[in-house]
Amino acid sequence: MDLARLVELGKIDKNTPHPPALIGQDGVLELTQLAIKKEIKAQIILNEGLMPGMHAIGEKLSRGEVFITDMLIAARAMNVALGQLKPFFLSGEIQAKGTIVLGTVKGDLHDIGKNLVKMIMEGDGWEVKDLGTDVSEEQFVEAVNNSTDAIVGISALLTTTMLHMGSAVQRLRENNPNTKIYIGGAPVSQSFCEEIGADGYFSNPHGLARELRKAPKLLI
Amino acid sequence: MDLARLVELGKIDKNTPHPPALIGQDGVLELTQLAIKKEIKAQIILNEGLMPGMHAIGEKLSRGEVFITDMLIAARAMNVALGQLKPFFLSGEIQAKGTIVLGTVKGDLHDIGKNLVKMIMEGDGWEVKDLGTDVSEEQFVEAVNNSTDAIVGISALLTTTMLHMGSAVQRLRENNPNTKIYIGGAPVSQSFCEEIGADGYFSNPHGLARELRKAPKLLI
Amino acid sequence: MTKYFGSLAIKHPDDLIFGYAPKPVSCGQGLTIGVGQVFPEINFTLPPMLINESNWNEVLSHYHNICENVLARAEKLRVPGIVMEFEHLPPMSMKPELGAEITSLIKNYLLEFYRRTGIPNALRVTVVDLRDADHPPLLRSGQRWEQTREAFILSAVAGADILSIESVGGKEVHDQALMYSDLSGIVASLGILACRDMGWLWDEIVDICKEYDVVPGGDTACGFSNTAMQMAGQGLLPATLSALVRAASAPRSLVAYEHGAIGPSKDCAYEGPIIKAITGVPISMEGKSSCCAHFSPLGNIAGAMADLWSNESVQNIKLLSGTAPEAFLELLAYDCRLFNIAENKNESRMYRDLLVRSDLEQSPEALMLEPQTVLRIARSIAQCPNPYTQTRNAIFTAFKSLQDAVDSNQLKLPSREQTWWSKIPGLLAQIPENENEAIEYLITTYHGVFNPQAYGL
Amino acid sequence: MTKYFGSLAIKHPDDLIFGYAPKPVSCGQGLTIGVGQVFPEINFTLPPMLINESNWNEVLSHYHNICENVLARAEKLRVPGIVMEFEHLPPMSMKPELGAEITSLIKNYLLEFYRRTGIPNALRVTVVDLRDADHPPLLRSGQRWEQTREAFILSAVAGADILSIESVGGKEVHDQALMYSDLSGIVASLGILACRDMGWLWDEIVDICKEYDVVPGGDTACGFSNTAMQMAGQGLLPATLSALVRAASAPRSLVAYEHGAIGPSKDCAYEGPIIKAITGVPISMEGKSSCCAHFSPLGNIAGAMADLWSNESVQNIKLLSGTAPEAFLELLAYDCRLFNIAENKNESRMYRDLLVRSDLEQSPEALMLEPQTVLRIARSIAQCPNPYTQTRNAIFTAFKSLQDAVDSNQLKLPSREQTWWSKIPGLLAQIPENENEAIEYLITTYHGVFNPQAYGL
Ligand code: B12
Ligand code: B12
Repeated sequence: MDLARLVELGKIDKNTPHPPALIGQDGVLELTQLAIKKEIKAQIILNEGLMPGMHAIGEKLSRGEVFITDMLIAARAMNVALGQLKPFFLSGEIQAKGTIVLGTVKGDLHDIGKNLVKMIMEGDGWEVKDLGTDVSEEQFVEAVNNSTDAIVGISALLTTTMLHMGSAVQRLRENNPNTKIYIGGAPVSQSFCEEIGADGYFSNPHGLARELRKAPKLLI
Repeated sequence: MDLARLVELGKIDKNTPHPPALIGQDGVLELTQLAIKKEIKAQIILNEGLMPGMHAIGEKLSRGEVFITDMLIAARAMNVALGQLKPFFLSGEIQAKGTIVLGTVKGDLHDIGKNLVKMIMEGDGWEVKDLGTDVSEEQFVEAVNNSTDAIVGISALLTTTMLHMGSAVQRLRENNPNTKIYIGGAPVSQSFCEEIGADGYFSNPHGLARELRKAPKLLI
Repeated sequence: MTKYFGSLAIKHPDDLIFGYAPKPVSCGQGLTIGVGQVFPEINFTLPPMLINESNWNEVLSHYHNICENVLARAEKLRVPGIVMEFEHLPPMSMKPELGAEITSLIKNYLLEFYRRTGIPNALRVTVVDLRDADHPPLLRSGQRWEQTREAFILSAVAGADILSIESVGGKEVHDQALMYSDLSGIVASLGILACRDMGWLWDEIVDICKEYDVVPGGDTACGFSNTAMQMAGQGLLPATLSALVRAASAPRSLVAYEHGAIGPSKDCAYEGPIIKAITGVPISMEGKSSCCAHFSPLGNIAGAMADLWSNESVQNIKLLSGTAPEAFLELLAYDCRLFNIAENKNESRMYRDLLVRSDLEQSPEALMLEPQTVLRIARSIAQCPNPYTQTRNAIFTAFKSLQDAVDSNQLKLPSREQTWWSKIPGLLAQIPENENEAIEYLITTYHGVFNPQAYGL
Repeated sequence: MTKYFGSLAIKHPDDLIFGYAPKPVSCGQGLTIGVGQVFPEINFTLPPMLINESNWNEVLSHYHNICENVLARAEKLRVPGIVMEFEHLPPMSMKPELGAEITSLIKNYLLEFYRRTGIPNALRVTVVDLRDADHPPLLRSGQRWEQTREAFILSAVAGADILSIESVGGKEVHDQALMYSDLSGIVASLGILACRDMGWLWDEIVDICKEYDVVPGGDTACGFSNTAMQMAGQGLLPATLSALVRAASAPRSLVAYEHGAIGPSKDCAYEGPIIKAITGVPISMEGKSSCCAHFSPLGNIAGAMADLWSNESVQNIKLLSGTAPEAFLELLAYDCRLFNIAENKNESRMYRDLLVRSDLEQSPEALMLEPQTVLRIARSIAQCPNPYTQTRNAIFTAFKSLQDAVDSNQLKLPSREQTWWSKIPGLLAQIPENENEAIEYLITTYHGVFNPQAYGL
């Protein structure tokens, strides 16, 4: 079984009982170690071994064939593999896709949607800086100042807080006009997105993941 | 029975059968003629004889005690009396309250609401220039140019035409910044009124009538 | 080609019930209406925005968005079938290519939906009666009529499965008669002017439908009796007057079926049950589920005899749940589940009676939809072939029904309606007995308000 | 002062029905809930706007506008009674004077309405559980709790007739357990953490209610089981999981009543029927009439046992008919007329069964609201006093009910749920049998996610 498939199934290592059908068989951990040993380039392991597994499960989720739990289990396995690849990230041999600064707006404590965005974007190879809930404009600005290439994702679930997205966009633009800002959350819409001048609205994290995969310079 | 009460009851003249209880008695016509003969000042006849009758029925309508039909019947009697007072209007001895330019916006053919506004404002002593339905910005501007003291009333019943009110307000302001513009119609609201910069929104004609009665310089 | 319905298609109140129509209609993608089930008829319109060339793409994207959302929800809730009504806004009939473009957009979604899910469906297109723009209207000629006709044809070509209109012949007189509570004018404008225009107009529409193989759905007295009901709702007119106008408008809407329409009737035609009793065609109705479009004294009772259940109209705006059209489709779908489970469990008569009784004593308008009363009015109409006499009969019968209800204390009139109520017999007595006198009355009293030639007078 | 409900207040499914509660509640202005009639509970919120000092007057004018419109319509439709729920938005609990100002604004309208029309009514105020803002939450101390407590007190002083909250104790763990479909974590977070917090919190709330003579309404597992249902609705979690979570959340919501709450329960607590069966208190429910607030697999069945019928929430925006709150009040009023006429005509059981059956086979969540199943789950809870065991029992019983329905083909699972379905028995088997093991499990598996002291652990 190839690495991608093992990622998709969330088979961490030989000892993990999940999935039952693969009990006792090698998992993502072992195969990644083997690949490194065989001196396959880390970038290739990542791009052609691991990522296709995450993409596959992501697509299945968006087609409604699996559930978020399956996605999370895959992400857990993926993280184990990424742990093995860490030296290559540090040495610069592999470049991460980039950073996403994520948060729920000021006054709003709903975070389940935002947390899903986090997990799914991480699964897609992004580093996510989660600012949590009740995030002020200043906190967003500060986070981008600390990581100027970052993309920003903002979530809001209340009609009485969604307007804070507008001021966040404005403040972010003032400080860093080129920052891409994406928004989401139940009360938000495409037309609201245009109104406040954000770069895109997505009704679910896959939309964002797909969009960012399209942007060529952001591809690994 | 006094003049005001006869107006309210819509008793036109001796011969009209309505209302049945007053058959054969003098009506608004006879009493107005008598008053003129007695050389009571026309302005007094209007202000203290006729108008209180219209106000009374208008208030009853807005309290839901009578129906629009009763109001119209009163207005019909009122008009007969005004016919008798015409010479005094022409000579300038009485001044009309002023003119209201009224119309339904471009693309919109709903006119029942607008027609009610017309009848009720006429009953309240205003001269109404009814531009009809499907009225363009230019037509409103032209009408005000021909009668620069006029107040404008605009009606819209469709969400896809109400935005024309905005452009009408803009064009009118360009030409005559002091014109008072009032709007109404089912889809319109106070916040929409503020958005387009009109001077007032009323959910029914009485609201407008009451508002205009308040403005001191407009009182007869 | 006028057909006269001399007797009732439904004779017993037990048979006047939701889901069943003696003359079912098959249309669209595998949909048959009137054979047991009630289906949602979802309606939708644009949010506040203008329609012009520069934002035409935005207009289209609203309709794309509506179709996607509404059909996804319909699938999720497993509706047994669905009708989408696309009601033109004026520019879409004025430039009929615009209306046609949206028609074919929606139709494509419905075809794809049928292929994917197998759920039967149909598209109703309702064209604007542009003839209203002239005062008085010319009706049978001129640019307004040409455009209206063109709008029908292009809609048919673009994929409409059912065609409808809210036509306005006779309304110029009726509007005024209504304001003055002139019952003679009301009966004459409906029974003569409106009926004549309906006959002429529906011959035209039915011809178009034949040529393009589309179902001629029907018309609605919206501009007459719904205006009255709206005004009564605002306290401007008595509710008993609005009830009388409803009954009096039935012969006018009936004309469409005499001239070849086969249903389903238009949702906002609350005279639908009377039409169903006489002709047997399936009807569309709207009640509490159209709270997005207008308030109503008929929230439950309107469903008692419905074959399609509609929300009349809702703007494509965002609610907390999702868009307003999907939210209202959900509402309709649940209401329809209730209709259909009742029929499935053999409890439909009982459920219908609950719907009827829950509203019956609350307003005079509701009484006009009570099955016995519906049949009584329907019978008084079917009795004779002359539309004027039908209209006159209908208003008298309606008054008698109201009177019975008031006398038996079933209906309590608010005190403000009492004075008017006591005047009705006098006003009814003044209504001309025959058509010629009534024409005379129209011509003298409403001189200049209407154009006699437009009605072939 | 814990009361243990060892047996059911309602033992027979026939008695588990809308409008009736063995322990009716009298509150507000002459309103008694649970003695035969179902009343609308209208909910409303602000349109998209910020809340700050500069637009506070605008905020107030929205609430004025809502009260005027909603009450005018309620009068027009002659509702037999009405509850208005004012649900705080976060700034209104954070600065409790703000919430109090709106509370007294609404209360004044209700008092005046009662004087003018004699229609019984009550005001429910729901405070925001601000303790959620800390991660992990401190719950029993700190500024967040002080503010939340203050919000209750000031609401009571300002005129609330009923107090409620959607409390969040245990949610920090439940959120994660849910995502991983970790049934052991779900049961432990609900049965231990959430139940403990509920007991502590409701002692506080009931004390406040006693001091200010206000009715302690109840709590809702919204953050638990509605989150699950929302996510299942979006296709992110299996609907069978969401059904299990619903059952497992009932013991948690029950705790409020063990500590002195008397109902009416919160509208979005779909575990309400189980609570009603055990305790006998009247419940508020929301179904298709809350299509403005969220989509739902429980549109009709939610009404089967309701004593108040709610729209959950709607923004004060303009629809074609009028404002959205008046439109939804109209919808609720007509639904309530149907409930009440059914009861009046002795058809309530039949109507309840239609409501139940229309949704029953359409979703696993609906099965959790079927009267027999409700009693089965309720019995398994009432059997023993320990909340953890109650929760564990509830989820096992719920699974058995689902299994019976699947086996008898009454419930058809979509193919995508099948794999997960086959895994459930294994996951259930792993749930720790007793509380101590479960605490152990929580502390090892969810280390750092929650604060044991906050739960007295
Ligand atoms: C669960 C819930 C809660 C939980 C929150 C749990 C948590 N930690 O998040 C609790 C009970 C605590 C809660 C509290 C409150 N809530 Co709440 N809540 C909900 C509910 C039922 C579901 C939300 C949810 O988690 N959905 C599941 C997730 C997966 O969906 P999602 O958030 O929409 O996210 C998806 C997408 O939107 C997208 N997405 C989200 N963010 C982003 C960002 C980006 C960049 C992208 C690309 C995509 C994206 O991806 C996600 C996956 O597809 C909603 C109902 C609804 N219609 O949404 C009400 C709702 C949002 N809540 C509401 C209210 C009023 C409140 C309270 C004020 C109630 C009260 N009086 O206490 C408080 C306020 C708390 C606060 N200070 O913020 C109202 C809001 C009304 C309004 N005026 O706007 C709602 C709409 C309920 C209603 N119908 O009335 N709530
Ligand atoms: C009667 C009616 C018609 C009649 C019009 C008769 C006529 N000559 O006016 C007919 C049948 C012709 C008609 C046609 C159409 N209609 Co139409 N119609 C209505 C209906 C049922 C009632 C309107 C009415 O007369 N009410 C009674 C009067 C007294 O009330 P009012 O107009 O609100 O006026 C009051 C106040 O608003 C105020 N007021 C009004 N104007 C002003 C101005 C000022 C300055 C002030 C101070 C006050 C004020 O005072 C009045 C008295 O209190 C409404 C439903 C509704 N919810 O309003 C739909 C409605 C307006 N129509 C609608 C539609 C879609 C149409 C058509 C496009 C349908 C079609 N496909 O053919 C066409 C368009 C025609 C056109 N080109 O404009 C939709 C609009 C949807 C949208 N997108 O906005 C509505 C809302 C129906 C619905 N729920 O779907 N319609």
